[in-house]
Order: sequence, then structure tokens, then C-alpha cells
Amino acid sequence: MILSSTKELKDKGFEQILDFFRKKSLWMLHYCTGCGAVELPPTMTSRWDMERFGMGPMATPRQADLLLITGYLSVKSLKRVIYTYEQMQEPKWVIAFGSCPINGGIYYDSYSVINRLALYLPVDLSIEGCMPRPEAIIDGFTKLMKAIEKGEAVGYKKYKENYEWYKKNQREVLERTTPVL
Amino acid sequence: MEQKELIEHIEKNFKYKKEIKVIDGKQFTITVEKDKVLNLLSFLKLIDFKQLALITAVDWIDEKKFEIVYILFSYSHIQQILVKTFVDRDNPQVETVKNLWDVASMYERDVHEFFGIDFIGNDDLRPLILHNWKDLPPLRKDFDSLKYSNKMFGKFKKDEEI
Amino acid sequence: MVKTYIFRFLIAVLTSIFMGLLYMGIGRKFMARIRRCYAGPFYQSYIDVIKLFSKNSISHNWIMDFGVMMGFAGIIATVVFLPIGPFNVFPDMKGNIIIIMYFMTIGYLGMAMGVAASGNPNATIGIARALSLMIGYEIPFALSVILLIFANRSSLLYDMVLSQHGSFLNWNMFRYPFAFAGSLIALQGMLGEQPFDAMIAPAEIASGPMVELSGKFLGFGFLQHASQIFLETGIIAAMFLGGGTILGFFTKQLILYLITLSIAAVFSRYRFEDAVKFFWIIPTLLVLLQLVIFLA
Amino acid sequence: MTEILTFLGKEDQYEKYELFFGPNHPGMHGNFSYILTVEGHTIKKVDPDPGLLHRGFEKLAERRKWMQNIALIPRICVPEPDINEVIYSISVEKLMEIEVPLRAQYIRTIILEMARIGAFLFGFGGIGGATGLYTASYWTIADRDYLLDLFEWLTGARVYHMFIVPGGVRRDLPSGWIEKLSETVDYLQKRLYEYDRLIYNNPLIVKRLKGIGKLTKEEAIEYGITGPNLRATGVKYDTRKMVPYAAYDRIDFQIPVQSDGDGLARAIQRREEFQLSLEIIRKAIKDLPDGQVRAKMPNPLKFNVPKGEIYVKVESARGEHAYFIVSNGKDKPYRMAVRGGSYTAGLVLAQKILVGMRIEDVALWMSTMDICPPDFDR
Repeated sequence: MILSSTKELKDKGFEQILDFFRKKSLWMLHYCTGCGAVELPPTMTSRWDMERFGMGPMATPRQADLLLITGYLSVKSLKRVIYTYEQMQEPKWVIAFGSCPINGGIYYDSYSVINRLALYLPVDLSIEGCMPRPEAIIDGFTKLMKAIEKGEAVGYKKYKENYEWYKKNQREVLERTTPVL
Repeated sequence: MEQKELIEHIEKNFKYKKEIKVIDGKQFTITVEKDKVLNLLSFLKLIDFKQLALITAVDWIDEKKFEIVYILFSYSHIQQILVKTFVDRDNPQVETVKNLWDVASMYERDVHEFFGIDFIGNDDLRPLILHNWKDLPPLRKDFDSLKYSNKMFGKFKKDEEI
Repeated sequence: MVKTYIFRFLIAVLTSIFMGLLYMGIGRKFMARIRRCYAGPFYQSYIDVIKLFSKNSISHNWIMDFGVMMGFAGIIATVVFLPIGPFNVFPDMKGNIIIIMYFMTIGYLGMAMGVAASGNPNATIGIARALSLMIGYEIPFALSVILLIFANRSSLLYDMVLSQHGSFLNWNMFRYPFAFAGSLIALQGMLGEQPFDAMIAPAEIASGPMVELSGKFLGFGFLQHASQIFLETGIIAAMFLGGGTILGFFTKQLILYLITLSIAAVFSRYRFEDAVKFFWIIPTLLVLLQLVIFLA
Repeated sequence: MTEILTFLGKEDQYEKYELFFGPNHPGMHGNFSYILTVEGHTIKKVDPDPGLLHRGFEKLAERRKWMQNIALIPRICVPEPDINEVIYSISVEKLMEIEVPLRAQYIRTIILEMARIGAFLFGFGGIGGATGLYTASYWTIADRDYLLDLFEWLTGARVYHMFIVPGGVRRDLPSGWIEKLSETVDYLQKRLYEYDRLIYNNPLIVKRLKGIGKLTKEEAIEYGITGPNLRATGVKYDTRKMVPYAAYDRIDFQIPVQSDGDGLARAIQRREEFQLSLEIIRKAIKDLPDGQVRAKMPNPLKFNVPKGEIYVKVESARGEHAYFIVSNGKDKPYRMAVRGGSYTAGLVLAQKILVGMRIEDVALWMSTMDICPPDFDR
């Protein structure tokens, strides 16, 4: 059938050509997981105009290539983010904003915010700053584009290979049956 | 009414034991026994304290008490009243005020989740904000947030990562 | 003989997709200028389509596969009957407009079948809205088609184009201005631009019919939309703007599309039943008025 | 026709379904979710599901010193963070009985009004986004950036400024800033007329907004609706006027009110308050006195705040934003409770008012009420 997956396109050269098109047309999911999302509207609209890079917000995870974790993630959000990530179709990438997804940032001692996102989802790129300025966001996007072109942004493959490990970590946080302390 | 008249009015017409303390020109507190809260609140609602701005609690762990605070506001008197009551920390129970204000049910759900205080008569005390919470209610003073965070989310170890 | 037809068919379909995507790209640039920004290059839509086809896609069941394909095929099949300037896939058929109108609905019905199988309530609501909107704009559009059939005593688009030859004042646009206005409003609805974009409405139903489409399915959706832009602007261009040479035809289409977009840029969306009501009142009355003038 | 359909559908259970409106729904403002039970296009039941943005501010504030909290609290409310700093500072000043210099009060006023305008611009864009008029969101959000540039010049940050501290403000205004601000205010005034043409006089927007989520005065007060939403129902109350803080008692202004209490009235009320904020900034610039910008404070890492409790509220773009702060005389707050401006609107009123509404109006209702999930998630 025509609609079968791209798996047969194993040819490396062909994949490289496709990567060129993928990087030129990154569609991000319009999902504000945290406070960094407040800098996304300026990035999307007239002043910084991210559409110049072929990027645009998409309504549903099915249509998106890029999941933005805009800042901290509470446990409740983590569950939704994982659902969302698994609904997205490969190839897909994750960008983490700010310091919160790296080590908890200012919320390092919060009972509700996860400290390190990389334990639960494969992060392809982190953007520094609290919160990242639009320039920094666009800089991060261009870096991701370069990584995609070089074939280095392979978080989704990592997720598939280490699925058990990620699931174990996720379950530890989301489906705990005993008190922590 | 001005604050002074208002306090006099309350002193005169609300007979039960109470303690009134002025914070500043626009707000004052009234402390009552916990079984008189409902009486006081319905009395205040009658004298035009129509807005219930917040229900919250304070954990006085040294005195083994929870302080429950009802914050009311009146648009005609331009006065804020903080109605306070104390409940026992081991058996924290107080009557619901959701029959007076619809909004109270959500505040009570909130306070129940974060302090473990039961509101008798409010049957909708489902978890609201936290996900799958198994520990002590988090805003109690004996709950250590940092310890919880370290144990639950793990300190960042580079070598563990893939 | 058959080979030539297949060849001509392919040319028509590829032209429609190619030009449709080009119009989309130019339209995005145009929109961006209204919004005080630049947007991507004009060839962005081609990149998007190639990317979509390079992605994995998820199919819920074979009805979804089939429905999406059918939606695309419906539009393609319609393009075959459209005289692209002087070019006709089947020179003998000369684009019967009744067939075109009939085939155009197949695209929507196919899409409806496909997305209903995805089981997402947003998609179902979206397609229900799309179909009710269709009932809305089909009325003024059909009325203006009837008017032109009366006027030309022929239901062939080719004849309608022929009758407008000569000076541009011969165009039906100037002969029947009210009908043209009505059809232009109907075109806005056909293309699903604001104020008639209730079927997509991201803030309401999360992009409606497209909500569960991923990868190739969305790619087909994209291509369908591209062909649709080509087809629908093409029909209006042939009916009211006198067809013309290939280049002239493309220019007219583009101008029609840009007019649609500039209306879309400054209007918000109607609720769908308001939209249907609007279609049944304003454009319908306009076309009816024209019909009365014509008959009188 | 409708009656027949209703009759036919009476026994029909298949019609009802659950629709997850959010968290990753493009119509949702921020990270929040309504679980809607929908019949056809009509909503039958609403169950809000907050907590997706919960960070436990109330607990974190108890773990930090009085001064350290300044870095934490602006993060409670993202579109308009400065109100948090000002409430917190006012509470600390009132508990410690510190007199704030007049110039600092005026600077606070200017900052607050700028933040308010920024939040309104976001709100205008939200109405555009919810109704499909994307041009409006492109324009307003780009215009908001002029304010952010000024903030950046003044404080070094675009969004979280941490500029208002107990005792005054962090530093004096740089030279040339005021002139630039007046230019921006004039520019925004010019743009406002453009928005009038695009949004408020747009017949389709008016048609969409009219009658959405109609509230009466009594209902609004009963449900704890505050701010512009309350004034849209006709209650002439503004915290800035009635319980003044910063320099609002020295600035003369009129409170605009509407009477209808529906979506259109709320939108127009916001437009009027945008105008009002521009005026307040102009007046504050004109009256700006000279002098100190910060009262003398004890060592920021060591100071204790005397025992006491206080409930401080300020007017934010979404309504009354308030803190209830309890101090037990130590170097950290004993308890800090946050009452966000849209707490009751998003959680309680929604359950009542959305029932019977159609799904296409949910996003629009949310943007006219300016519901901001961090308010109740904290």
C-alpha cells in the first residue's frame, strides 16, 4: 500500500535528503507546559516571526514534529506530556526550555515539580535562560535544525531503544502506591 | 459603614464569644469558636459581606492547631474581614459553608487537599490539584518538601542517564 | 489514445497540485505582510508536503486510509473536468459544470468517512460543520450556476468561457455583478477561510477534521487543500473572469485567492449555523436579484 | 424542527460524549483542562481539572527568607508578574511599618500600569486567537514587545523583573527612559484606535461576543468575580481607587463601567481600562517627584518581620490578586496563601455558566474572562 511507513526507505542518502526537508519545516505542538510559554507568542508573531524558518504552531500532537517543554513540569503535566509525546509521529524532537527541566531550577525543592526531564523523556536540546528570550529560542531552533541535518538529533530512537528504562522511571513517579517519606 | 461603626454593630448583634482585632483601616479579624463559624458567616453575609474571597488555613504545629481563615469583603462598606477559627490538629474537622457560598466548595476542596482538614457536609472533596498523592498533605509544617523532592525525583546523577 | 488521456490527466492533476501549493505559499506571504511580518519562503508549502510524506503515520483502520484517499481522489477527479485556460483533459467533455459540482462533494464525503473512522469527537464535529457549511454555500453557488446555464443555454464551462471572449467587459463579472459577488462569498466558504472556517477552528475543535491525521494522511489533506484552491478559484475564474490563456488563468486564480485571504485576514469566524444562515440570506439574495434582473 | 429532534434524541444515550478541552488544546489558555460532557454541540457538565501548573509556591515561600522570596513570587503569574512583587512588598512594608519614598510609589504605579497594559494586549490577542482573527494577536503581541523593551532597559529582564522590592524599587529610572515611555504610550494610544477598527468595531467579533457568559451584579459578587469582569456587570469598584496602594491615591482617575455583563461588555471594559492605564501612566509621568527610591532596610538576608498577619490585594488585569501572609517573627514567612484573580471564575463559575453553552464559545468565554491557570494552580 502507498500508506505504509517509511521503514523501507532505509537508504541513507535518501534519508539525508528527507532530513533537509524535515529541518526546514518543523511544526511545533501548541502546548504550553510551563511559564516559558509566555515568550512563545512573541516568537511566533510579528516581531520575531518564527515562520521565517518554516516553523509554525500545530493544534494536535498528531500533526506536530516538535514538543516544547516550556519550563518546569509538574507531575500531573508529566503524565500528559508523555501521552502527548507518544501520540506524536516519528521523527519527533523534544526541546526543553530553561533550567527547570535540567535540575529543577528555582523549584528544586518543590514537591510537585520534577527535577530532571531527561529521566522521563529523551531531550534533544535544552535552551538556557529563565525564561529563554525569543532570540535564545530561535537560536535553539536553528541549532536543532543543524543537528537534524547532521543526523544527530535522534532522541526518538533513543526512546524506542531504552523504552523499558524510561517507562520504569515514569512509573516510579506517576504510579506510586506507597508514600515517599 | 465605617470600620468603627461596623465593629460596634458586630459586637452588639453577634452575641457569641468572639475576639475582634483591627489590622489596619480597611481590615480586621474576628476569631470565634469553630461551631459558631457558620453563624458568624451567615450574619456577616446578611450585613452585606457578600464576597468570600478565600478560605485558607495555617498550620500552628507548636500549638497543635489548625487555624482556618475565611476572608470576606463587602463592596458597600469597603471592609475586609478575616474570620478565624481554630481546630484540633489531630482531628481537624469543621462544618462546610458551601450552602452559603457556591465558591466555598472549591476552596474547601483545596484546603482539604493541602492540609487534610475535613469539611463536614461537603461531599465533593476529591483530589483537585495533586496527582496520585500518597504522603502527608503538603502544606502541613511537618512535611519536608526538599526531602520529598530529593527522594521522589532523585538527585541529578550524570552516570545514570542514557 | 488512452495513453494520451492518462498523460493529459497527469498533467492536469500535477498542475493543480503544483499551482495550488504555490498559491498557498504566496498566500502565506501575503497574509504575513498584513500581519506585519515576513513568513517563510514562497516554496514553503512544497517543503511541508515532502516532510509530511516522510513522516510515520498512524492509521486507525482501513476506512480511514480509504476515506482520506477518496477525499483526495474526489478533488483530483473534479480537476479533470476543469478547463485550465484553454487546456482540457478530455477535449470532448468541455467541463460540464453539473458534473463538477457533483464531484466536488465527493471530496468532502471521502474526508468525512475517513475522519469519522478516526473516532475523535473533534474530528466528527468538524466534519459535521464542514458538511453543513457546504449546504450553506452550495445554494448561492448553484443559483449562479443556474443563472449562467440560462444565460448561455449550455451547462459546459467551456461554452461559458467562450461566451466571454473579446473585451474584458464581456466577462460575466461585469455582466452579472451581483451573481459574481454572491459567488465570491461562496468561494470564501468553499475555501474554508474566515469568517467561514468553523470546520477547522483550532481554538474550538483543535483543527477539526485534521485532528487525527498524521504524516501521510495530513500530507494528502494538504494536497487536497492545494488542489481545492486551484479547482475552486479556477471554477470562479472560468465562470466569471473569462478563463483566458494559461498564464492569464493562473493570474486570475491567484487574484481571487488573494482577495479571499484579505477578507479572511480581518474577520473572525462565524458560528457555523450563523454562517449557513448568512449564506442563505445575503449571497443567495444577491444571486436571486441577478436572476430576476436577467429574467426581466 | 428542533423540538422534533429533541424529542427524538430524548432517550438517546449515544449522543453524549466526553470532550477533553485541554491541556493541549489550542483554545486553552495555558496548561489547564476542562472535562466537558457534551451532547451534540451543547455542554451538559463541566469538570475542571487544574493542577497541571502546580509548583507549590505556598510551601516554597515558607522555605525561603523574606528577601529570597522576591525571586520566587513573580513566577506565580506569568502574563503580569509585577503585581506579585508589589503585593508581597506592601505586605512586608505594612508588617514592618516601613514608609516607602514617594518617588518609589510613583515608579511602582508606572510599572504596574505597564504590566497591566501588557496583560491587556495579551488579552486582546486572546480574543483574536479564540475567534480566528489572528491578525489581532499578531499585532497586539508585537506591540506588547515595546513595553517589554522598556522593562528590559529598566530591569534587565523581559518578563520576570524582580524590580519592586520591600522598601521601594531596586534602582532609579535610567535617563531617557521616561521620554521613551511617553513615546511608547503615544504609540499605543494610536494603535488603540487601530484595534478599535479591527476588533471592537468588527461586526463579527461583536456578534460572537454578544451574550456570552452573561453575569448579573449579584452573581458576580456571589461568585467572587473581581476586576474588569465585575465592572463589566456595573459594579463601580476598583481596588486602585477604593483601597489605594502605591501612588494611586494621588492620581485622579475615573473608573469606567459597563452594564451588560456579557462577553462584549467585558471586552469593551478591557479596552476602556487599557485607555485608563495609558492615562494613569501619563499622569504619573507628569507628577513624578524627585527623591529616594528605596527606604532604608535592614540587611536583606538577616531581617526578621514582626509577628502579624495581613491580607493585601491589588488590582490586576484579571481581578483582585491577593496574598494572605502570616509572620511569626522569624526570618521566613510562616504562611503565604495566594488568591489569584481568576480562581473562582475558572474553577467554580465555569461549572455553572458553561453548562448550556456551545463548545465553540468555551475558548472565547475563557478569553473574555481572562482566565489564567497559574492563578489557581499556584
